[in-house]
Amino acid sequence: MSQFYTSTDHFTIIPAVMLALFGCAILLFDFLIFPDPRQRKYLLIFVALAEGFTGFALYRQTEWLMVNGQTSLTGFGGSVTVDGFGIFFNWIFVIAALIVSVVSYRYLEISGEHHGEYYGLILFAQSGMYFLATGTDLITLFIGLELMALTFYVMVGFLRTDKRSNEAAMKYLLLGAFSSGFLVYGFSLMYGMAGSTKLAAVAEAIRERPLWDPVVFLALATTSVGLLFKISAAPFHMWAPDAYEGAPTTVTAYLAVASKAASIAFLLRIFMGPFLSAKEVWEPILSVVAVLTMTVGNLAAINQTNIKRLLAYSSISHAGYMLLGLVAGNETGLKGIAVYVMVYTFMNLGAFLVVVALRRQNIIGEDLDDIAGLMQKSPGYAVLMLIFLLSLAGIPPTAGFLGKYYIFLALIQTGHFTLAVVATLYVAVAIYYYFKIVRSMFARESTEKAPLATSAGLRLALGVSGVLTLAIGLYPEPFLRMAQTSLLR
Amino acid sequence: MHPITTVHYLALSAALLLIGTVGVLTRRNIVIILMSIELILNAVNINLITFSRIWHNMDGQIFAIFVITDAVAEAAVGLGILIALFRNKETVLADEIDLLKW
Amino acid sequence: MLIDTTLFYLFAALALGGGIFTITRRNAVHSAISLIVSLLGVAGLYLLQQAEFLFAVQIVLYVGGIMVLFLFVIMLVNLDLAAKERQFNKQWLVALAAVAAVAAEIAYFIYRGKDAFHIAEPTMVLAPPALGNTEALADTLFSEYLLPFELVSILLLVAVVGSVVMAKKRI
Amino acid sequence: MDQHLLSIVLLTPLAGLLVLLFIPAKSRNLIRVWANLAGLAGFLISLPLVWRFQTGVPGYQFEERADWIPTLGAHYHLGMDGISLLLVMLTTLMGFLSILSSWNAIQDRMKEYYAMFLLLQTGMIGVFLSLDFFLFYVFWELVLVPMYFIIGVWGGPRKLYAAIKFFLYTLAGSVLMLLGILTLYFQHFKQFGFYTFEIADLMKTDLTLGMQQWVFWAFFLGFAIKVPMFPFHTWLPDAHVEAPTAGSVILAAVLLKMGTYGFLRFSLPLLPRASMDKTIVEVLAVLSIVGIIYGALVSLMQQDWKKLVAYSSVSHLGFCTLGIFSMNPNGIAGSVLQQINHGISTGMLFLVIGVIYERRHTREISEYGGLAHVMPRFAVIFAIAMLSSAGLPLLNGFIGEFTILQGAFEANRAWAAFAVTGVILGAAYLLWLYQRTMLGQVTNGKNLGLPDMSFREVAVFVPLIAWAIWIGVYPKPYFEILREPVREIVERVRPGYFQARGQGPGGVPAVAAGRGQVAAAEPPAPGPRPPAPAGGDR
Repeated sequence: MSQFYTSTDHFTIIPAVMLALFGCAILLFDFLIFPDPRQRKYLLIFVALAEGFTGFALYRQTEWLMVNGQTSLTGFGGSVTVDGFGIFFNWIFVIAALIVSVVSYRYLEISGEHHGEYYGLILFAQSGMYFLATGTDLITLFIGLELMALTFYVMVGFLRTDKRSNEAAMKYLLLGAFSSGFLVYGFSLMYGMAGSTKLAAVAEAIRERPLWDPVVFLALATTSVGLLFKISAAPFHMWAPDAYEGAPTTVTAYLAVASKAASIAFLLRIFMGPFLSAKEVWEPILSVVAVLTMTVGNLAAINQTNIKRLLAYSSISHAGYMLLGLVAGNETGLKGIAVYVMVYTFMNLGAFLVVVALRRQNIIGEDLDDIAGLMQKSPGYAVLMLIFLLSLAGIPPTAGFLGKYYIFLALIQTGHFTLAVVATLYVAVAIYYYFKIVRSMFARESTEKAPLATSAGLRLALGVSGVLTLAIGLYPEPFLRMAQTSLLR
Repeated sequence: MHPITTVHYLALSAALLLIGTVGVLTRRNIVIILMSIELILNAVNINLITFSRIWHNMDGQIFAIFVITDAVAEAAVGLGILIALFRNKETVLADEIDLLKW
Repeated sequence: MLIDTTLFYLFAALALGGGIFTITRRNAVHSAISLIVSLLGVAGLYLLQQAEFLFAVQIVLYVGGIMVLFLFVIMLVNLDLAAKERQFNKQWLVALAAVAAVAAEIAYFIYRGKDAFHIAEPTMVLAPPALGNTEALADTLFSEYLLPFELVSILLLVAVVGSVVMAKKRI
Repeated sequence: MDQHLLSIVLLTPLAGLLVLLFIPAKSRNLIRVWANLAGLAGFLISLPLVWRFQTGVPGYQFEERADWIPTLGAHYHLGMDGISLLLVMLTTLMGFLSILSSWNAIQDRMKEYYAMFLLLQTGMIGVFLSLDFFLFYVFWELVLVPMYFIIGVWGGPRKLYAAIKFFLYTLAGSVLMLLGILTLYFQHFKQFGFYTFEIADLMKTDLTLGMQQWVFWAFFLGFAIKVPMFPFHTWLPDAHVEAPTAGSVILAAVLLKMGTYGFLRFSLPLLPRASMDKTIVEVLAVLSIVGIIYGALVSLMQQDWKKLVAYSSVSHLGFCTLGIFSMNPNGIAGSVLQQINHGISTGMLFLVIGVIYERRHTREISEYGGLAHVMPRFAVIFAIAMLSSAGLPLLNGFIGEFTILQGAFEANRAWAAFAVTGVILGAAYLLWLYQRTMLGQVTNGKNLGLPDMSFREVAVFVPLIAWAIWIGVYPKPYFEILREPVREIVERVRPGYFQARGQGPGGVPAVAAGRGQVAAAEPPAPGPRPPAPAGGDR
């Protein structure tokens, strides 16, 4: 460690640097030159620039890996590792952040809380996610996680005068900090075993220990509490419905998509890294957790009348499916998780965007009644919502099917037939509650006449999500190749 | 008297972790829940320092610094949210927050 | 040797006792003061483990910074009312049972694993580090852990922005 | 033209749908006319298939193949053999007729309705044409959504319940089928080192018997729920009763056939050993027979006209599955033909109900009586439909049922004996229905002023009646079309079947079998049958 900030180091973190810089720029400019709230939407330019530079940096990183024929590039003495896996997940964060920012201004204006800080927070959270996806050091991962989580606590409570938002933020923070405590306790044990905070060293130390080593198990158990909490797996899912419901819908979308994707990346880094050699230990545990998660998510969703809450439970059940990919743990399973995360991004964002459009002056627009008769009112939105819901359920030819397809295939390949049967049957359960929304949209009459709150950004974002949800389903080849790159690490 | 070993420290830290957990899970007062979380983070720090000592390296102590920093940040945001909540709702009891189902 | 052992038990008792008082006091101010005691106990342990810098950090940052914040909020939001209320939530029994289970588990694993930490050696016999504690720490922090160090600055920025956004009446 | 014929047939309804989307919802007449044109075009475009199809040629025709998802080994692979030809023709015709029959019946949300119909049409044709399992599965699932909406939006009072029940049942079956597909797919990969969903490639996979049985049951759930076979039939009456007329028609005529087609195209050829497994065959045959008799008995007791026909479907489809699991050329050919017959006759019955429902808005059988006096044209058409369904000689139903019984008899006499009671019961409930509604005096005053069928309404029935009579009188071309594909299936499931009977693979005796049916069509006397040893050849 003679030289402590080389150009290689810089190269490995440049996307996060871009995000943080533009985040600061937004805070500054909002303060200096946008006194008129209506002009704040021009801050979107900064977001777009930030994402543009981030994307470009990611592209350059990919190119570097290709040109040099390497699978990964480490920086800061092994604290971060840029590899196909990290880049893949970061593209998802870029897309999610862009889409969420673009739809936010109208929503926040209607809610009366349109502040420039919001866009800054989006970017800061994303820079945290960057390190969750690329970090290979316990400390870096921990700080990345906290950066993301802390930002989300604030964003969930962003509607400061709305009690539901306050409460959601409070609950999310209490439970989130609690679970982080357990996570970092597990991290401390991992450090204790290895004497180093680098994942590679920890992996080495764990590999040398016997399979059922008590310390490994304790570290695994406590770390899992934190990790499973972040992806909202049962029994650590209680925060999700509340946080999803209370948060501004745009934040809910960001939370459901980007935060979950980042947490999954984090989970994979830990479980396929240090704990890989203890797979025999965690595989049965995670199977139980996955089944429990799907059960809780799917069964609790059935009785929901609030769309956001329903989608929250559905996203819990999706976490269960992703965990199944990890249980299978083979190449198909891991690729399946990548594909799942990718398709989940578009379809879940899309579904939440429709809910965003339902929020109008004096109408909260989250109930099943609020979406009633949408087919007559705005057929385009209704059809798009239908596509997103079908995709969430996993009906071909929508994108969601591919995610499930890989998970099922991976389970069959590794001989987990029972899990596969359970997982498939929950598809039918899921269709039941997704179609409660569909039924409301298509078969019922509208309860009010107020038109949807759309904006150019919302229409654009919805269009993109819709087209991609269908396109991935109909012609997945390029997207599957992209997901393939996530296996490089 | 036995010499103090690593296990003593680990046991102490585990006890502190559990005390914190009990606090989080049973108390109704949000401020006290936040304090309990501080206890958990301190348990972690005891672990880290002990291991740092054993391994003769500074990584654990540095980790502990970051944990403390994170505790500061979490407390600041948590108390901020608490104030916003109190302003709207006039309560600091966790299970009175019942607009959303717990 | 004896003195170290005695000090360990003293600080441990402070830490645990303070912790128990923290979670059982009715009045939040008392809780906060118990927490300070607990944190001081932990700080003492740092000193025993030759982590002088952290000892200082613990005192200055935790006991000084965070606790003042806590007390400030306690004053601000007027907890008198809360002190009269029921202190434990309805599922406290379940929670206690769950924690007891976890406790048994952890105790078992630490007991079983005490040899697995090939490190069950006395902690007090050690050559002093080549550098002073603070110096060594800084050396590592600014070389190996430069990245988290920079990253944590964003974390703190978010914390500042976040608490301002949350707590201020008008932005 | 020829090499893209199937794509054109497949995509015509979809093209119609796309144009339809751009017609403003207010121009109702334009929508109707356009949807009918699209339906008609779909039918007309599929006609060249009939004369370009080369009878007696083994394998698939008009094949089209392109890579679709190379990573997964999924292809856009269409092809057609005799079985698909008949089912596709049935689909295009019934699709068009259902659209035509909706002219007055559907008044609200017209645009969505016709859009759903055209989408459904594409899905159904795709199911019958896919030679790639992935493609098949996509079309298979694609069908669910429009059908859900057709039942759930334009259906009767309990439409939402019926629609979601239909969706959930069939979806649960098909996701389990997906697991079977994936197992097969992975086993193929293990043996050949590459992933593919091509049916032809998957057929080469060598599975252990246990694995075959596993996959067979997975497929079974998917297909049997769709058919529906006996214990899985409970969604059917609900769906039929609540669906609008055209929905019932297309559901009965085409959608159910997807299940039986699945058995023929996938279960049998891909899993020959499991298909010949004694337990499996017996379980399925018994389920079929229970379905036949149970469906018929329940039909006898129905007070609701539509429900009666719905349960009769359970009974008739029981014949189709029984024919398949007889595992001999007669049984399978008869089964395919019976599928077409059921499509025609039950389609007609539902259309008949639609006609009367539009006038009276009730389907209670007790509300009617003596309609023959008021609506003579209607009475004639209903009589033909009813008799075709009951299996009267000279009409289509007879040929199908008779051939199936012949096949069942060859396989196991007891099966045939039980199945025959189904035929008798079938005649009973249909004739009784006719008697209760059509004959006698007009007892209910509301029925007095009912107008007879209009020209458009009659026009819907004309092609169906013509087809019914054609099959009834001259079924030979059908058996010839079916000869090769049936022979391939049987040869696959029971290797050496034809050799053992001294028949070369050329299939001469199959022609004889065809002639046998023709001869048998006039008087129900056993004509010159193929030299099949009587009774237990299995």
